[in-house]
Amino acid sequence: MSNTIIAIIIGFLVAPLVGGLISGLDRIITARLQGRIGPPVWQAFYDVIKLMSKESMVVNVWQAFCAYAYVSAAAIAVVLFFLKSDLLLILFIQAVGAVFLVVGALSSTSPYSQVGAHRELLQILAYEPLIILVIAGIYLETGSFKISAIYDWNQPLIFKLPFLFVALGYALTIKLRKSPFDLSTSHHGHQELVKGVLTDYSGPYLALIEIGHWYDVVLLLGFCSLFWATGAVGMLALLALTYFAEILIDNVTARMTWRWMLGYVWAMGFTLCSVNLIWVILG
Amino acid sequence: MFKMTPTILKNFLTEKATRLYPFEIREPYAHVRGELVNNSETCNFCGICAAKCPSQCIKVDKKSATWECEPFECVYCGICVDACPQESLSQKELYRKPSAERQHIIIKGEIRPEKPDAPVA
Amino acid sequence: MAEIIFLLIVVPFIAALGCLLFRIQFIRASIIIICAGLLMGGSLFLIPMIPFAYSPGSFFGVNIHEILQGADFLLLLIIFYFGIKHKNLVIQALSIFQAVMLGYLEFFLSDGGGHDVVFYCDHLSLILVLIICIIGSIICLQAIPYMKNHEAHLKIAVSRQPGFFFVMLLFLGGMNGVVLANDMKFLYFFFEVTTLCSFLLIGHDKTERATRNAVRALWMNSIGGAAFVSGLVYLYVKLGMLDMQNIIHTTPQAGIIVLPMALLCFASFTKSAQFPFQSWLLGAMVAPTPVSALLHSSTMVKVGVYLVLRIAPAIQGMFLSQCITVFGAFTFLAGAALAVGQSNGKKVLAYSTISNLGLIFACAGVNTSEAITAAIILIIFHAVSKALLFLCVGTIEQHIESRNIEDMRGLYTRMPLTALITVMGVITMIMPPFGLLLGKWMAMEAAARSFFGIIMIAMGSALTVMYWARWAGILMSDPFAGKFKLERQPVLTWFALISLSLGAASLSVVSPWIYKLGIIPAMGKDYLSSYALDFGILENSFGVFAVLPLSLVAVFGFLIAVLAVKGATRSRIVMPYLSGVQTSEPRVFRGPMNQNVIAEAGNYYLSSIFGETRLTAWINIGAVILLTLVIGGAL
Amino acid sequence: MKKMLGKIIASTRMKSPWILHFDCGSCNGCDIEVLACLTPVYDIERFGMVNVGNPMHADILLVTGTVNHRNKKVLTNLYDQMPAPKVVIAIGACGLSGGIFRDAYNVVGGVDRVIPVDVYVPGCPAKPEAIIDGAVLALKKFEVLRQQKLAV
Amino acid sequence: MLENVVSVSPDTLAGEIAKTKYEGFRFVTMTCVELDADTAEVIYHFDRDFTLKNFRLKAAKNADIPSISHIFMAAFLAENEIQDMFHLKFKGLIIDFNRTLYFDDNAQTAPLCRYTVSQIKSPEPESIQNSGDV
Amino acid sequence: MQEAIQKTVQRTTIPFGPQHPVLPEPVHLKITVEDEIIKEVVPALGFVHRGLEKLIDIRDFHQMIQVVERVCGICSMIHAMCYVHGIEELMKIEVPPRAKYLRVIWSELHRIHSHLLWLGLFADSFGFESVFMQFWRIREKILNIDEATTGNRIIVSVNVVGGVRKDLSQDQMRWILDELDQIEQMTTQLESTLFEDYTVKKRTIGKGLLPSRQAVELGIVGPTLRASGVAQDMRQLGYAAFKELDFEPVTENNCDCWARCRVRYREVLQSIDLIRQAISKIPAGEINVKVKGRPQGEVITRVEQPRGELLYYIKANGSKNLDRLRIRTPTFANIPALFTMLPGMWLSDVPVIVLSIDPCISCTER
Repeated sequence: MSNTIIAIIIGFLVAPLVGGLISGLDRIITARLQGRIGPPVWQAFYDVIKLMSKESMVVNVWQAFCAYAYVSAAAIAVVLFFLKSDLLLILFIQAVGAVFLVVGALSSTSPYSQVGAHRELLQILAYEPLIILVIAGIYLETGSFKISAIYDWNQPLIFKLPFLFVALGYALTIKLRKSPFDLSTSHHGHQELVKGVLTDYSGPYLALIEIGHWYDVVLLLGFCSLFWATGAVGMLALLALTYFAEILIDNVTARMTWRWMLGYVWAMGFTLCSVNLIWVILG
Repeated sequence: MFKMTPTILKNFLTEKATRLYPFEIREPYAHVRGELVNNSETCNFCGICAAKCPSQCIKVDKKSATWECEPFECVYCGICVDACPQESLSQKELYRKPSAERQHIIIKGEIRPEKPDAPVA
Repeated sequence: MAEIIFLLIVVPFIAALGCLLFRIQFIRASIIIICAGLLMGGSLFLIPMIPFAYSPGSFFGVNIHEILQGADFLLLLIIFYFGIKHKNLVIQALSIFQAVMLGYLEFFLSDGGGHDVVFYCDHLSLILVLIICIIGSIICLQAIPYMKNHEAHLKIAVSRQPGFFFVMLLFLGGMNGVVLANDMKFLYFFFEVTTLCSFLLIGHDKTERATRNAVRALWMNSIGGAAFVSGLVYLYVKLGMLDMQNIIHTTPQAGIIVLPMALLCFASFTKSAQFPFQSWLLGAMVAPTPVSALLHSSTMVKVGVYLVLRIAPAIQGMFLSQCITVFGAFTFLAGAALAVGQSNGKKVLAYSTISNLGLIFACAGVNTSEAITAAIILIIFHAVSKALLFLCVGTIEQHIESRNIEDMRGLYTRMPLTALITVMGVITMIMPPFGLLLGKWMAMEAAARSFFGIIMIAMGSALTVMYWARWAGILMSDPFAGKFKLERQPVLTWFALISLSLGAASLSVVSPWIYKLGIIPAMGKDYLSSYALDFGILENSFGVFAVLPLSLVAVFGFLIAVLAVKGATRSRIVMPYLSGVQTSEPRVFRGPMNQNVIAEAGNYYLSSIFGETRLTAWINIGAVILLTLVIGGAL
Repeated sequence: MKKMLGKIIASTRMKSPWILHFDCGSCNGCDIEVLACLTPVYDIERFGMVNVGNPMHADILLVTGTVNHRNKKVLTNLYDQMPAPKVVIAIGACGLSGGIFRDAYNVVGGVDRVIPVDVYVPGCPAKPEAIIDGAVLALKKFEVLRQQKLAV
Repeated sequence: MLENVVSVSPDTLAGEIAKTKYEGFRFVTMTCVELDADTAEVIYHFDRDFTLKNFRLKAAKNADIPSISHIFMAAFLAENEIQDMFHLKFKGLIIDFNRTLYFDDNAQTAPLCRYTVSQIKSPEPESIQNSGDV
Repeated sequence: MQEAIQKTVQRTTIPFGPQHPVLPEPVHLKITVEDEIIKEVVPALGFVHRGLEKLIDIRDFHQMIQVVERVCGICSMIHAMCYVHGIEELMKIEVPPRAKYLRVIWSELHRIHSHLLWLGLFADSFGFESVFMQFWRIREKILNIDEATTGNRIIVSVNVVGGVRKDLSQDQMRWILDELDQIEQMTTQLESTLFEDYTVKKRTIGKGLLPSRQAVELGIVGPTLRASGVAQDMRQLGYAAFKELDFEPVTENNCDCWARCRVRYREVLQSIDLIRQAISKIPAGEINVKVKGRPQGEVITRVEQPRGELLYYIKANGSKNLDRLRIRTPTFANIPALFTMLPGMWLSDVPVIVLSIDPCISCTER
């Protein structure tokens, strides 16, 4: 029981802090890659606290509902992850957040957030099947959807599921809103959709969404960590490498269009998944 | 797909291009056209600067010996400095500092006896 | 026993006749309400009785089997008549074929019947009966105000409602017959009754389009009927009996029953409008919305999956079963893909129904304990949620005179409660901890070992999210300050909408106990119960779904979000971002030539990818190939 | 407690001012200097400043250029869409007064003819250094606004 | 100085321009100069191999000028601009902004006319007091 | 109830600008899209219109130099140069040769700075932030040169009627050459990214096609025209000292955004080369001549701006103030191209295609 409570606390409170820190590091490393100095490490927290203290301003009060629903779903998903629950269930709960983000964006009549919402849906369309297949692959290998069982598996999954890890990388890039997939909204506001789904959120509600994004980052890195669950050092190294690769890809690619994204991610992702799944089923 | 990688990795590993501006201020280049100043000692209020100024931000009243300038209208072209026969006008090498209020510069000099050979615009 | 069967099957027939005879609105409404009450009560009374088998010898002194024979041929005659009336050769040919096969079965093979148990009710039947009686009744109640409006709108002088409700109630009886029948000849009769009811209801409006679609539904379902009766003949020839329970549980040799089972599956596919027979269900959307809700989403199309679930234990481990998985998963994906390309609300619902039925078929094909559980859960919750959504669309349609999703933009400001209930319905379709998602979760975990199955289910699931989320989103798409006026609706409409939405939500919370009390017995001795139930958490060896805790968290989160909305009503309302050229009207910006332009926003229907005309042909080809695989695998 | 919270908020506000840049009829000279602030050599992200490009997210409105009859309304629209507390920085001679164009027929004048301006950054065009100075001055304005709010 | 100047009248304009297009000239731009209270002069500039060819059209201000935008699509912007600035009217303009290319309702019309008085449609709104004096 | 008419393709109307982060300049495009495919584009101008052609009434022809410099801050020097060429032609002033060379140097520096700026913004328009940062980093070197040699980073104010205001010393020229070497090295480093990178090629190749015949018919000018394979560069007219320098107009035949990017990239290198030539050939002597009298008559001058052909029509009547000043900027000529390039493209291509003509709305509207 005490373990459960600790896990809930970690998931609920520590995860966003870690997520915020990762965003801060992300911004610094991006700046360094561009020859700049970049913001302080704690910048993400400054931003969120500032947004929290701003005037509450909405286009449609329904946005408030959606922002809260998004952040709660993201938080619950992370808490469940720390409770070592069912992977597929966690994915579905995470999807609730994604859907509420879309619904919230659709509730504004601005074409920017409307188009952003539809692109976000297309992104969900691109990454969700991949994550499901990755989870299915993990199940085929370990015989369980439960994280507790997966963490107890005797060897790093990445040796058996390398292609699925790459496929998860696509999902990660889309979900972290990194170039070339920062279609629905982008971290820097130089996009044809201004801020896409986030266009009409402001102040505290934007802060909530940012916190929800931190939870998402932690959750996705958690998914990656499953691939090297045998040792803390290996896991951290894998996560650091993966995240650095994400930042690198963000900085060496142009933003693409959703048509390309659907085609590319489905073609590449499904091929990679199929190859790996067949390998696991036969092997 | 990763053609940019060498460049950004080089950026990552070498020194940053950033000037730490408010903390380290770079030495300005010579003859940079910055803030316009008028030396009330040497100004003879001839009004050439006012006549030449493309932005027409300078007003000179010869009779009362006032030289007025709207610094927020000045475009820092330096025409007045070039034209000033007394070399009374000059430009600092730094820009005028931002301010929270509107500014208006009035320089009052002594009313001098008019010289017969003073250039008039 | 007999009373219950009488109540469930015969009373609706009598009430139906009553509707036809008494042409006064008030009396008709009373009859419907009383019948609905009786059905709901009767279905609840059924709960403590099961399982039971019952074989009435006679009905008011006449041998029940003779009645059946007579009714069977009468039915086929009626169908043949409609075939002639609408000059449709396929219907004529199929009805003659069925009559010949039936005649062969009745007069040459069998000796008049009476050896098999006629009615058998176990938990699976019970679940279906509950769905039919409760949801069906609610829909019939909602139909009373709906049809009144409907006829007022169409400006029909002589009311056609008696005929309408006659068929509706008749259908309820027929449906109960299907799920309760054990003797497959009875099953076949009720199966055909539902076909005929569906035909009559689709063509109810008597427009050219309605007639055309009704005829299409009839001939497609007749194919199913023909397959069904062929299966019966084959079974009888090989086994000499038509007792469902017997056939399933005392399978002599697997090889013998594969073909008839495949034929029954084929019949199921047509009934459940799986590809390539989806077009009749889409055409059926011309019918008044209660019809779509009752027949074409929550009950009749469930007959197909019910049948396959019934025979699932018999085909466990067969190649046929695997084929059904792939076929079902394919339908799930294809239906979802086509739904993405639709802007017509009812068509989206229709494709979504097809898609979900496909998922249930896939589960039945996977045929493990988890999969069957998933299938039953999906049947229950799909019936509730989909009926709710159909009724919502019907209500909205009568209000805004369009069933196009685009026209529902910002419906919240016009019909706040209906819009909220619709959003609620959508949320129960796609989000945890609601039942459908629970079912989908189980389905995915069960299907994870089927390579093609999981890939198609994964893609279909993402597509499903896409078309639902955008619909829910645009209902709220209008700036408003939080104050609204409740729209006016008839009491029965509110009753139907609110009871269904509350039902969808609250049933989900108790789904672990539904599982324990209803589904485990329904799976019977053929499957081991898989999930352990602990604190409302469903857990098995490889997965866990914390239904009750998550529901509590969801309720808590909902309360917080509602409070947030209350808080947000105090914030400053601004115009949406329109690049700085917005005007005081929320959707209008000042465009070129100093003119005000409406910033329209359209959903993405991706017609270049998911367009109906573009995809249907390919999907049909794929489905035909897979169907050939199903039947060919059986041979 | 409340005081401490206020201090935290004040300090984060100083550390994360998001800017919205609106080119209100400038000759592009000041515009590109504003953009240059974002680039490696000046890198105002050091102070947490990012160009968010959306009034709903912004704290500081950077206006370059003269106000004319057509974009006057746009400017007020954008200003209205910003959540409080907000400050406005007018940049360049045109933004301050209309600059060299102030006598032209379609020019209304400086930004302060339409919306209240908190900081004036002179220059034609204003140098990035001056813009950074202006932003620093604007941050002080946030503190003033907070004090005012407390006083009320 | 201006070379290759051909004078045209509103009647011969379209023919000349079409001929010029046929000869392979590129449309450069149009310039309008106000001559006096009643007449303005529109100069059409064309270019071929770095040589300019100019057509001068003297037009009465109150009469419509035939548009050449159906011959050279690119001319529509210049014609719209002249409509705005000189209050002339081009007939047959393919995309007609109707004198709203540059100006809002409350702005001055025909500002580049010296001889005819330009009017202001609505009075200037009161300017907001500066609040930057904290 | 009748079956609602099936509308599977829905229109979305997007107000693009005047405030838009990708298009920093205030131009408004009303874009109608269906499933993100553009169906219709209608522009609205006038957000930057100041009416500076009218300022001739209250500023004399000398002061107008500073005014026309501020038509556009990015290519200010070239505007002023075009204007003073016109005045000099009217007043029949022969500019000293050194001044001509200095004008070439500064105008080419401006071209490099404008093109580098554009290359950065262009990369930003398809979301390639690090390329944007890199180009703007390079561009700072040019601004340093400007600041050190003329006293201002962007609006250099070096032109006067009869010559230039500032001179370059030998040391400065050597320093400029050093800096140019670095700029060249840093720019060529990015060549493979801009033209061979898969993602960039996906976003630029085949976007905004403008076949050469259509381009000429629409009167397109500058790099946009040259990217359609037409070798037309106003510098071939030989104004300033260009007739003594050796260069060929840069052309590309792809007719799309990729080609436009390529033309501008190669022009950066070309301009670096031109500056080197100018510095090696620059004669000693005066940098300006005294001007007396007032202009009279009509003149058209054309120079090549970074964005294309710039045309000044000046009509003077012998008084202090000019009679009519007409500025036809390259963007004004290039805007009609958008009408043919945008429809049929995707919404995400809007910034790429709009930027590909290097729009300078401030120029267009004056």
